[in-house]
Amino acid sequence: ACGAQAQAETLTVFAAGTLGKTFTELARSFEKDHPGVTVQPQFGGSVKMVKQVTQLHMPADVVAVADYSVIPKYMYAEQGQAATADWSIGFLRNAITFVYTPKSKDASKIDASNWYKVLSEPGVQIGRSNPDTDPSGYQTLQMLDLASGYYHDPQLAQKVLANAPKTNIRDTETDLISALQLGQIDYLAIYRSDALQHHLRYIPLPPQINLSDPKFAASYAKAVAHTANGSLPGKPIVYALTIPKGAPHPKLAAEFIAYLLGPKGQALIEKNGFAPVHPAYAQHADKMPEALRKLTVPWPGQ
Amino acid sequence: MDAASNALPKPDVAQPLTMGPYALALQGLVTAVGRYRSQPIALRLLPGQTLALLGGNGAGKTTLLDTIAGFLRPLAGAVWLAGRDCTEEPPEKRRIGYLLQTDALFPHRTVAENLQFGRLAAENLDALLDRFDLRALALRRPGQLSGGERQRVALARALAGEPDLVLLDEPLSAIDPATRPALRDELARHLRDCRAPSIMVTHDPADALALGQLVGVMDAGELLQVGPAADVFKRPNRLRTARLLGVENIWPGIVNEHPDETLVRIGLSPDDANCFVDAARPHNGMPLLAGMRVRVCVRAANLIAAPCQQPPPAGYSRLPIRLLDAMPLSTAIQLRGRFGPNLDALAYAPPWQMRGWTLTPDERLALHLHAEDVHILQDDDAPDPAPPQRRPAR
Amino acid sequence: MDAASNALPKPDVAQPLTMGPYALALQGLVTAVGRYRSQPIALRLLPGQTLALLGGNGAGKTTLLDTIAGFLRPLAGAVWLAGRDCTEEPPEKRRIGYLLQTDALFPHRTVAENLQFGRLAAENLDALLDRFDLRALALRRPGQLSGGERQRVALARALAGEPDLVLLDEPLSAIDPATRPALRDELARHLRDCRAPSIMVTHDPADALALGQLVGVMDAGELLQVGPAADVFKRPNRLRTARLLGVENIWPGIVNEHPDETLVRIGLSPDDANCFVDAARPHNGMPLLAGMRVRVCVRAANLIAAPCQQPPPAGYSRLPIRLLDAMPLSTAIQLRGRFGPNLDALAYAPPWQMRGWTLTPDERLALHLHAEDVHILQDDDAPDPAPPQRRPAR
Amino acid sequence: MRTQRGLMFWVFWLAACLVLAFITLPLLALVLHPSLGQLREAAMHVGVRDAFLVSLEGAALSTALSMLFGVPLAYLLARQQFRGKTAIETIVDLPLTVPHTIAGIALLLVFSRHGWLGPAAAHLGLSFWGTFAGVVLAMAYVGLPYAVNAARVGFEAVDPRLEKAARSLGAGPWATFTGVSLPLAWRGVMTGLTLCFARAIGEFAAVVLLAYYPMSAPVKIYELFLQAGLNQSVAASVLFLTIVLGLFCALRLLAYGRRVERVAQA
Amino acid sequence: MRTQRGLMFWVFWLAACLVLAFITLPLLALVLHPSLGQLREAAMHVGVRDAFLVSLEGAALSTALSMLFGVPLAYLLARQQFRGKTAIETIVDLPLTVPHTIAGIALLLVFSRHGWLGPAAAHLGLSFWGTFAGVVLAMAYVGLPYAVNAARVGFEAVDPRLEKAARSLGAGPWATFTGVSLPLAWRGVMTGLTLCFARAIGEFAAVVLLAYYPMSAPVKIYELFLQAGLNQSVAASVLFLTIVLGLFCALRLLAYGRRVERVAQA
Ligand SMILES: Nc1ncnc2c1ncn2[C@@H]1O[C@H](COP(=O)(O)OP(=O)(O)OP(=O)(O)O)[C@@H](O)[C@H]1O
Ligand SMILES: Nc1ncnc2c1ncn2[C@@H]1O[C@H](COP(=O)(O)OP(=O)(O)OP(=O)(O)O)[C@@H](O)[C@H]1O
Ligand SMILES: [Mg+2]
Ligand SMILES: [Mg+2]
Repeated sequence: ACGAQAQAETLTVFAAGTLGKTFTELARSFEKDHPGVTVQPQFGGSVKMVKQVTQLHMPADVVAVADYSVIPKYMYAEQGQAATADWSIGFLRNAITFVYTPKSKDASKIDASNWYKVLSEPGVQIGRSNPDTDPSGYQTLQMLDLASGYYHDPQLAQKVLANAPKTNIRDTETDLISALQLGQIDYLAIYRSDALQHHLRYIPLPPQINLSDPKFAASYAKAVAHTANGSLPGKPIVYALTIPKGAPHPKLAAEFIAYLLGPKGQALIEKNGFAPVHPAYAQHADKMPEALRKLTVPWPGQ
Repeated sequence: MDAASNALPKPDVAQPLTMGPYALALQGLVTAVGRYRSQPIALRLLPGQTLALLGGNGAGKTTLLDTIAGFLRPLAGAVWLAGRDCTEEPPEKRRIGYLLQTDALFPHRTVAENLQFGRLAAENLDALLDRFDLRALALRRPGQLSGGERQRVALARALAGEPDLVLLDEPLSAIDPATRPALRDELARHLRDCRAPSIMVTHDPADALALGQLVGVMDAGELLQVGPAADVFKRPNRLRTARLLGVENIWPGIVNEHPDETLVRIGLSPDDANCFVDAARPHNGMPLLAGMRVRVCVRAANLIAAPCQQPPPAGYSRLPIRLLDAMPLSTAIQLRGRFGPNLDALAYAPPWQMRGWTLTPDERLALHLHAEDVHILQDDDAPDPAPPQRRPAR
Repeated sequence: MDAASNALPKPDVAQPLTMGPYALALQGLVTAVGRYRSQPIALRLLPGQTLALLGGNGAGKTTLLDTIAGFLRPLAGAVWLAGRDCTEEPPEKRRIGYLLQTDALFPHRTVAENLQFGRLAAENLDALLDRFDLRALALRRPGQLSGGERQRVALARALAGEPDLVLLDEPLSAIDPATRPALRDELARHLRDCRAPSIMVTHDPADALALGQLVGVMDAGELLQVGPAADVFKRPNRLRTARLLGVENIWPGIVNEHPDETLVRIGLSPDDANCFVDAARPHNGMPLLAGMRVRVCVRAANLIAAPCQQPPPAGYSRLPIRLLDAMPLSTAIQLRGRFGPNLDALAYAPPWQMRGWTLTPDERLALHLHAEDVHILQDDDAPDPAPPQRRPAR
Repeated sequence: MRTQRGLMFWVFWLAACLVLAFITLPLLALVLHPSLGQLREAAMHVGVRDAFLVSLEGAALSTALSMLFGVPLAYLLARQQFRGKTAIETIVDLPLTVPHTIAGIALLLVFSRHGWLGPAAAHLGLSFWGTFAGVVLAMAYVGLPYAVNAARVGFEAVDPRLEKAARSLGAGPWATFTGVSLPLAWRGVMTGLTLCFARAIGEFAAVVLLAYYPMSAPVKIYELFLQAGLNQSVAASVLFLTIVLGLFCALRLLAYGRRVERVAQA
Repeated sequence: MRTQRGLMFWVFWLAACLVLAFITLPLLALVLHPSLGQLREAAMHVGVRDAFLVSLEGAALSTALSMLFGVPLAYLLARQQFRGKTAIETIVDLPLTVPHTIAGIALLLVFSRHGWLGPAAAHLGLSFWGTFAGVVLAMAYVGLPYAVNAARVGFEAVDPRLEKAARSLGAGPWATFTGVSLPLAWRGVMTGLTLCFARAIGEFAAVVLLAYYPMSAPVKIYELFLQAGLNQSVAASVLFLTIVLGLFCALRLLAYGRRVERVAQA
C-alpha cells in the first residue's frame, strides 16, 4: 500500500456479473485504504469479460470469473495464440441453487426434499443460462445430472429440463432475475450468492450435488454436461482470478488481490453469500507475483 | 345584342328561398376557415347559367367554392343543389365538377387515368378524349404537359360526367398570354354546352365579361353585388365594387342643379363652373338632392378625347384637361390628364383616332362623356381605404 | 410623344461587343439549367433603360435573369456590368437588385430587417422606408402583410442601395386587379428615378408597354426580338413574336399587285376580289414579290368597325365581314366577324362608337384598316404550331 | 444553383468528409477483419442462417405491423388538427428515448405471463416469452416511432387539394386514401418502412429480454462472440450487414424510384 | 378540410389508439412499478446522479459535435447535386442498421489502443477507452444518422430563392447560410438535434464496450440491476426517463416555437 499512493491510478477490474455487489463494495473499501487509487470494476458474463481481454484487447488489471476453468481455457497459451495470462487463483466458492418468489408455482410447498418433484411438474417454468457460453449454464446441467444419481431418479434431469426449454434461456442467469420477479418464470437456476444479494428465496441443495464443496470433486467429476463445446465434467464452483499479461497496473492489481484475500476481503465475501476459499488455491504459483504466492496453497488435486 | 340578354333579373337575395327552377341555391350561407368568417351569402343559379366571381386576394372566393363543394362545413345556411338540400352531404356525393385553384391533376396517373377517376370511371373515355381534344395526350403524365395542356385536362375532368354544378377557381390564371385566348374560347364553348350551372372565380374583368352571364363581386367575405354581367360592370352598387371591377376614374362630386327632368348635373370642383358632368336620371332610385356629396365613376373607355375647342355632341358633357402623358397600350392609347383642382382622368382612345394627332405634354384637350356612361354612387365608403390587411398573422 | 422616344436604335446583336456607354451587355450568353439550353443571347442596355421581357411559360426568362445575377453558370458568353466582365463573379459581388419570381422576403425577419440585409445594411433605413412609403410596416413580418404590401417591400429591397442593375421577375403577377394599377404606377416611378438599367419579366403586354422603353420577346430559349417598345409591338419580326405579343388577327395572304409605289396589296382569299388589304411600303426591307405567300398581322384595336356601305377613308382598306358576336369588355366592345372563305377577324370598338348602333348576329359590317397598321411577315413558321412541350418529363 | 466553389463550400465538404470517414472507417475495419474462409464458414453455419432468417422475418413482420397501424396514425397526425396533438407526437417519440434494456423490461411488465396483458394474450394462444411473437413485439416497439414519423412527413407533403379533387370526383374517403394520398406519400411511407426495418433488425437489448430463443441475428452474433470468438462473430455480422444493406438498397430504390410530384402544379 | 367523421376516420383512429396504447402501456407500467420511496432513494444515490450527469453531458456534447459536422453534410445533401449522392446517403444511414454491439466492436477496431486511429489519437493525448471521450464517440456514432437526416429535411424545405435573394443582396455564402438558411431550417435542425440526443442518451451496447466508466445512465442502471435488483434499477430508469422527457419537451418547444414559413410567398 505504498508507492502507489504518490500518483492517481485507476485499476480496471473485469468480473463476473455475480460478483457485482461484492467487488463494488470491495473497490470502495480498497479506495478508502489507498488514497488516490480509483478502482473501476466492470461486470458481465464471465466468458464475455475474458474475451474482451483476449480478443478485443481491452486493458484490464484483474480478471475474475465464475469458473476457474475459464482462465486456462481462454487465457493460457493455446495453439499459436499468445497467452494473455499464465496463472490463476481460486479465491471463493459458490453453490448452484434455484431461486423463486412467493408468486412462483407451488412456492408454498417446495423444500429441499421435494424440489425435484415440484420442478418436474408440468407447467412450471424454469429459467437457466446458456450452457454453451455461461458457466452457470453448464453447472446447472451438471448439478441436475448429480441429482439424478443422488435421488435415484434417472429421469430427474430430463424431467426438470423439460420445464426449462430454450425460451427460458439467457446469456447469463442474472438477465432472468427480472423475468422471475415479473412472474414470467417460476424458478431460476442461479448461484446462491445472487439469491442472497437479491433477497430471493432459494432451495438449499445438498452439497453432494450443488458443486460447492471441493471435498466432492471426485464425485462431481462423474457428472457431465453436453454442450456445443463438448462434454464438460463437473467441477466444484470455484471463482478464479488472474492478472492479464498486458495489465497496465500489475503492481496495484496484486495489491488489490492481496486485499481481497486478506481479512477485509474475506469478510465481504462471506457477507455476500459466498463461501471463502482460505487459503486460496493457486495454479502455476511459480508464475504469479511474489506477494501473492505466499497467500496461496497449491490447487488440491492438481 | 346584349351579352347579358339571357341573364335573370337580379335575384332578390333577401326573399325566402324556394328552389323553383334554380339548379343551385345558396341560402344565407356563412363560410368560415381559420379565423375568416363570411357574411351570409345568398345566390341562385338557373341551369346552364355561369356566374363569374370577382374579388380581391383573400376575399373568400375559394372558401365559398370549398364550402359549396362540401370541403368546409358552413357555420350557417344551406346549399341546395339539383333540387335537394346537400348541406350535410360529403363531397363525393354532390356530383360537383370542381377545378381547383391549381389544376390538381393527379401526378401519378396518366391523363386518361385522371379522366377515369371516381365517378368518371363510368364515362366513355374515348368520347371524353375527343370532346376535349386530348387524344394525343392520353398516355402522358401531368408532369409531361405544358401549363396550357394541363389546364385543358383539368377542365375536361371538371366538366366530364355531367356534374350537377361546375366550380372553376381561376381556370385561366397562370396561363401565358399566347395560350390564353384559345383556352378562354374553349372554356366559353364548354360552358355554353354544359347543362349545369357554373361558378367561375377570376381576377380578370375581361374573363368575367367574356364568360359570365352573371357577375358577382366579393370583398372581405361579403358578396357585394350579383347581377347580369353588363349591369354589374355598368352600375357597380358600391365604391368597393367599382374599384374591384377596375373602374379607372372615381371622382368626388357634389350634386349641383337639375338641367332638366332626365339629367342631373354633378360639380366636380366647387369653384370651377366648367368642371361638371351630367348624368342620366333616374339613377338607381338614388335621391340626388342638390348639395349631396357623391362619387362619380367613369370608365376610361367611355371618355372620348377631343380637341380642346370642339363642342361636345348633344347628351355629352365636356371636361377640359391638361395632358400628363400618353401611352400606347396594346388595345388602345392611354391618355392621362388633369383637370379642375387636382383630379386625374384616364381615357382610352382607339389608336386610329389618334392617327396624325401629335400630342405633346401639357397640351389642352377635352374629354367628352355621355350622360348614360356616368355612374353615381353614394359617398358612404371611407374616402380612400388603405388596402386591408388580408392575411392574418400566423 | 412616343413612349420609346429615348430608346436606342435596335442593338445589332451580331456585331462584336464594345461596352461603350452601355451599363449592361450580354455577349453571346448561352444559359442552361437542367436539360434546358438557350440560344446565344446578346443584349445591351444604357443606364436608366428598362427592358420588358415577354415570353411564354418556360421560355427561359427566369433562367436568363438567374444567369445574369450569377446563380447559374453560362455555357458560353459573357456578362458585362458597369464596365467590368463579371461572368465569373459570385452573385454577392455583382451589386444586382433582384426581385425574384416570388417576392422572396425573408420570413423570419421584419420588413426593416429585410431592408437591412447584406449590402443594404449600409443604407439609411429611414430614408429607404420613406422613399418606399413603408414606415407603417417596418416592424411587421412578411407573413403579416397583404400580397400588395409584400410586393412593395420586395420592390424596395430590389431597388435600394443603388444597384448596378435591377432585375424584376414578374413583379406584378399575383397582385389583384384592385391593387395592380397603383403598384404599376409606383414601379414606373421608381424605375424612372433609378440610374441603373433594369430588366423586367412580365406576361402582360400592358405592363410591358407601360414600363419598358425596350421590349424583348423570348420563346423556347431564343431572344426573338428586342427593340423600342412601340416598334416591337407594331412590327413583330416573326410569327411567334406576334403571337406572344398578343396580335389578335393573323391571316394568310398572297402578295397580289402593286397599286402604287408606297402600297402593296395582299389578297386574303384567292378568289374574292373584295378580300384584300393594302400595306404601306417599304416593308422592313422585305422583298414583296407578287405571288409570295405571307402572313398579315393586324391588331384588333386597329380595325375600325363601320356600316357596310360606308366607303373607307383614303389610305384605308375595307374588309366586308359577317358579324359572329359582339361582347362588351371593360375597355372596349369586342366584335368578332368572318370574311372571305373562312377567316375570322377580331376588332375592338370603343363603347361610345357603338352607342345607338344595335348589332345583330349575321349582320354585314365593314372593317376599315389603315395601310400603316398592316404588318406583313414571311410565312416561314409552321402554319399552326402545337404548343411546344415545355417541361421535359422528370 | 450555381455551384459556388467558395471557402464555405470546401469547409462544408471537409466536415462532410470527416463525418463520412467517421461512419465508414469502423465499418470498413469490421468488413476487412474476417478472412474469406471465415465468411464462408459463417455462411454455411446452420445456426447463423436460422438466426438471419428469424431476424429478417421478424423485422419484416414487425415492420408490416408497424406500417399497418402506424400509417393511419401518421395520416391523422398529418391531416387532422386537434387538441392534444403535441402530446400524441411526444408519445410517439417516447420509445426513441428509453434505454433499450428498460424498454425490454417495460414490455415484460405488460406482456409477460402475469403482466397486464399477458394472461389475455395467453387466452388467445399468444405468448411473447421466448417466441417469435416476442421478437416481433420488441422489434415493433423500437421501430414504430420511425414508421410513424417518416410516413407522416410523406403525407404532409401531399397537396390536400389533390385529395379534394378526388373527393369531388366522387371518390369516398377510403378510395381517396388508397388511390391518391397513399401513392403520393409513397416515398415517405417507404422511408418510414426502411428506417423501421433497419431499427428492428439491429435491435438487441429489447429483443433479448423477451426472446433469446428463437435467436435473432444480433443475439446469434453475440453468442458466437462468446462461444467461438471475435472472428466468427465479426464474419457473421459482416455477412448480416451485407444482406441488410442489399435489402436497404432495394427498399431505397422502391421508395425513390417513383419520383412523382405530390403537389398540384399551377 | 372538413372533418369527415366517416367509417375510415374511425378505423384510422382505432388503429392510432392501438399504436398509442402499445407505446404508452409498457412505459406506464414502468413508471407505476417503483414506489415513491424507491424513487427518492434512487434520486439520492450519488452514483446515479453522477451517471445521469455523464449521460446528459455526453449526449449534449456528442449531439453538439454531430450537429457541428452533420449540419454541413446535411446542407450539402439538400443543396448539391453530384454523382454518388445516393451512395453517401446510404453510408449516412449505415449506423442505423448495424447491431449496436457490433457498432461498439467496430469502433474498438478503429479507436482502441491498438486500432487504426488509436495510436494517432493517443499522440494527441486522446484516449477513447474508458474515458468520457469514448462515451461521446459511441454516442455520436449511433446518433449521427438522425442528426444528418432531419437537418437535411429542414434544409430541403428552405426555399432556394430566399438564398438567392440573400446572395444578390451582397451576402456571401457564409452570411447567407447563417442569416437565412440556418434560421429557416431551424425546425429540422432542432428535430435532428432532438432525435440525435434521444438516441445518444439511450445507447448502452456501443457505449459499454468503449467506456464502461465513466458510467453513463444506462450502464449505471444495468449495474444497479446487478447489484441491487430490479426495483432500484427501474426506479433509476423512471427517474432518468422523466429528466430526458423534460429535456425532450424543451427541445421540442425550441424546435417548433419558431414557426416561420420557409418558402417565399407568391
Ligand atoms: N386553411 C386556412 N386556414 C386559415 N385561414 C385561411 C385558410 N385558407 C384561407 N384562409 C383565409 O381565409 C380568407 C379567405 O381565403 P380564400 O382562399 O377564400 O380567398 P380567395 O378569395 O380565394 O383569395 P385568392 O384570390 O388569393 O385566391 C383569407 O383571409 C385567408 O387568409
Ligand atoms: N431547376 C431546374 N431544373 C431543370 N429544369 C429547369 C429548372 N428550372 C427551369 N427549368 C426548365 O428550364 C426552362 C426554362 O425555365 P424558366 O424558369 O427560365 O422559364 P420562364 O420563362 O421563367 O417561365 P415562367 O413564365 O413559367 O416563369 C423550362 O423548360 C423549365 O422547365
Ligand atoms: Mg382563391
Ligand atoms: Mg419565370
